[in-house]
Amino acid sequence: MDDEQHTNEHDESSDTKREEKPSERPPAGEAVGDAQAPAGAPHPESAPTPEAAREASQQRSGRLPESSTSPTTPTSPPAKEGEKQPAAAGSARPAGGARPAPRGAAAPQVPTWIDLEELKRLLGEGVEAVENQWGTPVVTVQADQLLRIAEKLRDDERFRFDFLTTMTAVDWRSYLETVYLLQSYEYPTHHLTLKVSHLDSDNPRVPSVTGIWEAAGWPEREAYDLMGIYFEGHPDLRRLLLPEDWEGHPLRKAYDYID
Amino acid sequence: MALRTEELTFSLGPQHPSTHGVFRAMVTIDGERVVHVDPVIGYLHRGTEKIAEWKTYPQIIPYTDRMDYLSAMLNNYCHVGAVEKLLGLEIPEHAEYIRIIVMELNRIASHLVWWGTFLLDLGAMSPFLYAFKDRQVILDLLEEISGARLTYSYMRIGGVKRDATQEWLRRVDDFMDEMVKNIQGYNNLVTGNEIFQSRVKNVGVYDEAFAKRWGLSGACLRCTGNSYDVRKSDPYSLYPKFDFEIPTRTSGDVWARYIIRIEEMLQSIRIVKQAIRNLPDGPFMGKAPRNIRPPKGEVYFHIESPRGDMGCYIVSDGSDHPYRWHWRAPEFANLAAFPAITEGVNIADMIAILGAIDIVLGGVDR
Amino acid sequence: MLLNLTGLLTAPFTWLNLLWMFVEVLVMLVIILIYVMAALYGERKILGHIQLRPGPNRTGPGGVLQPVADVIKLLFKEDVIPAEADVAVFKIAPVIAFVPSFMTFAVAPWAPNVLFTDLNVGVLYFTAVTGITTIGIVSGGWSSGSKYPLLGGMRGAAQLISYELPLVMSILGVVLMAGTANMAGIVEAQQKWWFFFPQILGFVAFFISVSAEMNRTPFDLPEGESEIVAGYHTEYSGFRMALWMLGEYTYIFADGLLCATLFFGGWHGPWLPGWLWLLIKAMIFVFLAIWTRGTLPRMRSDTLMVFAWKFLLPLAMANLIITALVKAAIAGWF
Amino acid sequence: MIDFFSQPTNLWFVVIAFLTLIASLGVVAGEKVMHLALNLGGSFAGVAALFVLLQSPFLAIAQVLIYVGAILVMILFGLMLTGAHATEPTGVETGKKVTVATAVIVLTALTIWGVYGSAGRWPVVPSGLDTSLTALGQALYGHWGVAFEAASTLLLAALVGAIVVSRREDDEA
Repeated sequence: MDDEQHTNEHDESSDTKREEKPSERPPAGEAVGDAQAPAGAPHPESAPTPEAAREASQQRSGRLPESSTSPTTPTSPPAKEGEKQPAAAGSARPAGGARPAPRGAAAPQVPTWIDLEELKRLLGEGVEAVENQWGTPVVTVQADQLLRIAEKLRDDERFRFDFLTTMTAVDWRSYLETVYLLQSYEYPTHHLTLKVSHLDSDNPRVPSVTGIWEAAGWPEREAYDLMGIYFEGHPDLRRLLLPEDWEGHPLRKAYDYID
Repeated sequence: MALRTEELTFSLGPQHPSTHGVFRAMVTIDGERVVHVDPVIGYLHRGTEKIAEWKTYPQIIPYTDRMDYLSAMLNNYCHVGAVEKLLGLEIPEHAEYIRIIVMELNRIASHLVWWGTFLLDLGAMSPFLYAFKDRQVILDLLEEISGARLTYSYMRIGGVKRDATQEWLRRVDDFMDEMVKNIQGYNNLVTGNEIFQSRVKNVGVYDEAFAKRWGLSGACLRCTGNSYDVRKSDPYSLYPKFDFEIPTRTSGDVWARYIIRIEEMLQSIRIVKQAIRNLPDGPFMGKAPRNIRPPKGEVYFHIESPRGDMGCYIVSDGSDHPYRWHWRAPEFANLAAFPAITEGVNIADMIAILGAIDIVLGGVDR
Repeated sequence: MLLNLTGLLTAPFTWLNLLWMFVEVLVMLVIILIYVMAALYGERKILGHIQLRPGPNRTGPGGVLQPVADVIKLLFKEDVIPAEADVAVFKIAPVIAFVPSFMTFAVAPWAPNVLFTDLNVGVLYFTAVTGITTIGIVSGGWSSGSKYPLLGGMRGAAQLISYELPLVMSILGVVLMAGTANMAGIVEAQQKWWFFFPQILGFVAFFISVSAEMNRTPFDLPEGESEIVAGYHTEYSGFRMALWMLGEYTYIFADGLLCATLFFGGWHGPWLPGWLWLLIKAMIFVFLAIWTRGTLPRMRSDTLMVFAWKFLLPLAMANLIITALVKAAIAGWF
Repeated sequence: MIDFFSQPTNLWFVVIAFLTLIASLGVVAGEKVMHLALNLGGSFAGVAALFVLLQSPFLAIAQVLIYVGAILVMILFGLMLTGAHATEPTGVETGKKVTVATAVIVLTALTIWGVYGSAGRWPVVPSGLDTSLTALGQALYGHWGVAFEAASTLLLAALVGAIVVSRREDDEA
């Protein structure tokens, strides 16, 4: 199954014809299952991803992002980074795909607009972690609960997060993470960062939030383009900034950008 | 009477007089009516977000200049402000006042370019040159203080690059008086014109719910009656100390966006004049560490750019360069709604709507 | 001096007469070429002053040689014909567009008895010939094998059809007042007062529709730069482009002559010779056309149509009816 | 025949008629619809020039104003709206071509027979007729008033009919 998905993925990255998109994508349930790993737990690198298949497609695409599961073959960019600052290198690349150590240790604790425990209670199940980052609550949720929580955040009287300022993704080397920066037109000082973490680097799939915020359309396309994340249910998932025949996803940390 | 006619698909841009750079749209038309628009962007994509991951925090400043090149000061501030928020730096009031002066000057310059090019889109040649004449004065002033006409790189983490002289402040003040008169002249030349009004009124209308769904900001949002402006709604810098208003309209058409931007220029002039009058003494550079290594964590800092809500999202891993650096360009979000606004309009209206969004492709593509 | 072209046509067919015809046409062509150069220079200078800039000032004293340089540049440019173009039509289209503009000068009354042809229905001839240009524009737009010119050609056709009617209607008011469609006869009928005053409604309709016929701002939709790049002549370059421009500027002159003849008393005026008066009046019209270009934005195609059919045409027709009624009343009175 | 060409008008007539015929041939024999339309314009203009030679400038101008300025432009406009079809060859079958050619030959023969065969039977309009606008107006609205109005009504009916027909097609689609 995974093998098949894998080939699909690379076919899709070069294929931009809109109408063929939805049918080619595997059912949502399978993909979300990968991302359902509990927070902090090692990334499911035990997922049966045959090395052979990856290498085969790597040769085909030429610039496939280095997988986190092959730490023995570091690519050149991280090596450069390491030379420049050995001290920071360790934290920049969390080992084994674990979430980086609790962040914000040195950061000033600005109070957020809502008590984090209460926020967790209000959002219900599916919340993996809640943090305070410079006064902004950062909520990490499970992929399969994303749509429910997003809708709640948009519609609930307490939140009214009807303004998706932007949506982006972060490559934590062993896994990917999508980040939704929320704001409210009604309470403009309220910010909230919604995250779906621990996405499989080889086949990252997240439900698209375009049905909740239409503003997500282009940012999701951008994240698909530059990070290679598949947004299930996106009406028009094509490359946005790069040419249609571009190979690879440049914002991945392991992207080999030397031509 | 609905006649059956053949649809025609053509490529508007990237080399087209009204796409302000390298925007391209695949437009399907039926006669003069736009059936479908598919924007194609990325011609100016330079991978700024990727580059930023390899640069130290101060090194990123010049790259922000080159994104939305019409509001480089504000881009500088957005990045610098985000880093300062990460570091928890205190900025001297004097520096913050000078920042506000240059940012508002830059906002006026940006709106002037918009005004000129928008009218060029509508087929009026002369306003473009009027606008650029006034903009040139502002660019000269900004060049004098920063050393560059467009790519200022004037902000520093902790302050600004150079202090403003009294003479410079006096000239800015004088020009602001002149600018008020010039804007009156613009209104006489264009705003009351019958043909102009017939081109912009009731064109590209959408309501507040639409604007919210698409995450619009700036004049594109305020034309629907919402008064969301980061300077007032989620204040940053020293804006709460200033007395200014956020112009809004409720008609939601191109005309509303036009009037709002004209009025915003006047409000910016007010801010600049207040800042010059109340400028406190003090250093122009705060106590910033020489080696900038923010603590681990992530921060989102947003400001009001001439085009809307501009934000910078930084994920720091504790090193001297960001682990991930993402830019929220307001024109990117505003442009995303373009196909939805233009469906079914006239070709000429489509151009007017595109012009009223106020896109800068350097910002859209990043 | 009666330069009568129809006279020459029916006169004995001799080589001398044939030579005379060519000489007359050649003289007129040279005059028009000189005018077009002056108009190009004038337009740039006037627009420059409107737009707070000097305009051309490098080539020759005050930049007067700029149009010469432009023409030379155009003539030496590579002649590009798009691969998709229909070559024959592409080549002939600018000619079809330009020749009628030149033909209009045949009926221009410069002074009593100084005109090429004393046509009985001179005014109608003028409007009829003008209509041929549309075919040039449409076929030029079509034959380029490109989409923007196609759109420009379509816009041109729609616009010219719409504005031809109010134009003719507004002219008919004048014809009715003068009791003749002869250009010289209309001028002579304005001995006492210009038709501008009694025909003010007609003049408004005439001026607007004639601006639309000229494809000038605010009616420059067929070449609306910000929308369809350069409209019907997007793909043209070099000499053929020069022909398009020549046609456009010649029309401004011709329409200026028509306007002066119909509404401003043609050659009538004190002190100066008649032909100079006509020239001055025509040049004021040319200046007005340039002025509007520097001031006004472009109209939208649908408002343009609505404006032509719902405002200008009724206005011109009302003017015609009022003129007819007043004339009948006066005729009955006396 | 010698004295036919001694008159300059006749020489012009031959030249213009020849050009008009070439243009008309182009209408029949051309490949692309757009070329046919342009050739049609040429033949219209040629006919207008013949009217000039016949000392009827008003008719010539009406010919240009209506046929070239209005009808032909409408045809071209329609061609452009239909887009691709204007660029493609018309592709008329040979059978139809033969039929049309036969009809044309028969009609031409009939016309020639009509003109020369009936010589002297019909009144010849005297030359030097008053072609001024006043005379024309009086003839149209006075003597021929009823016929003129009848023709107008017919044209109006045709116009309305055309719209009705095109609408019905539209509803079916």
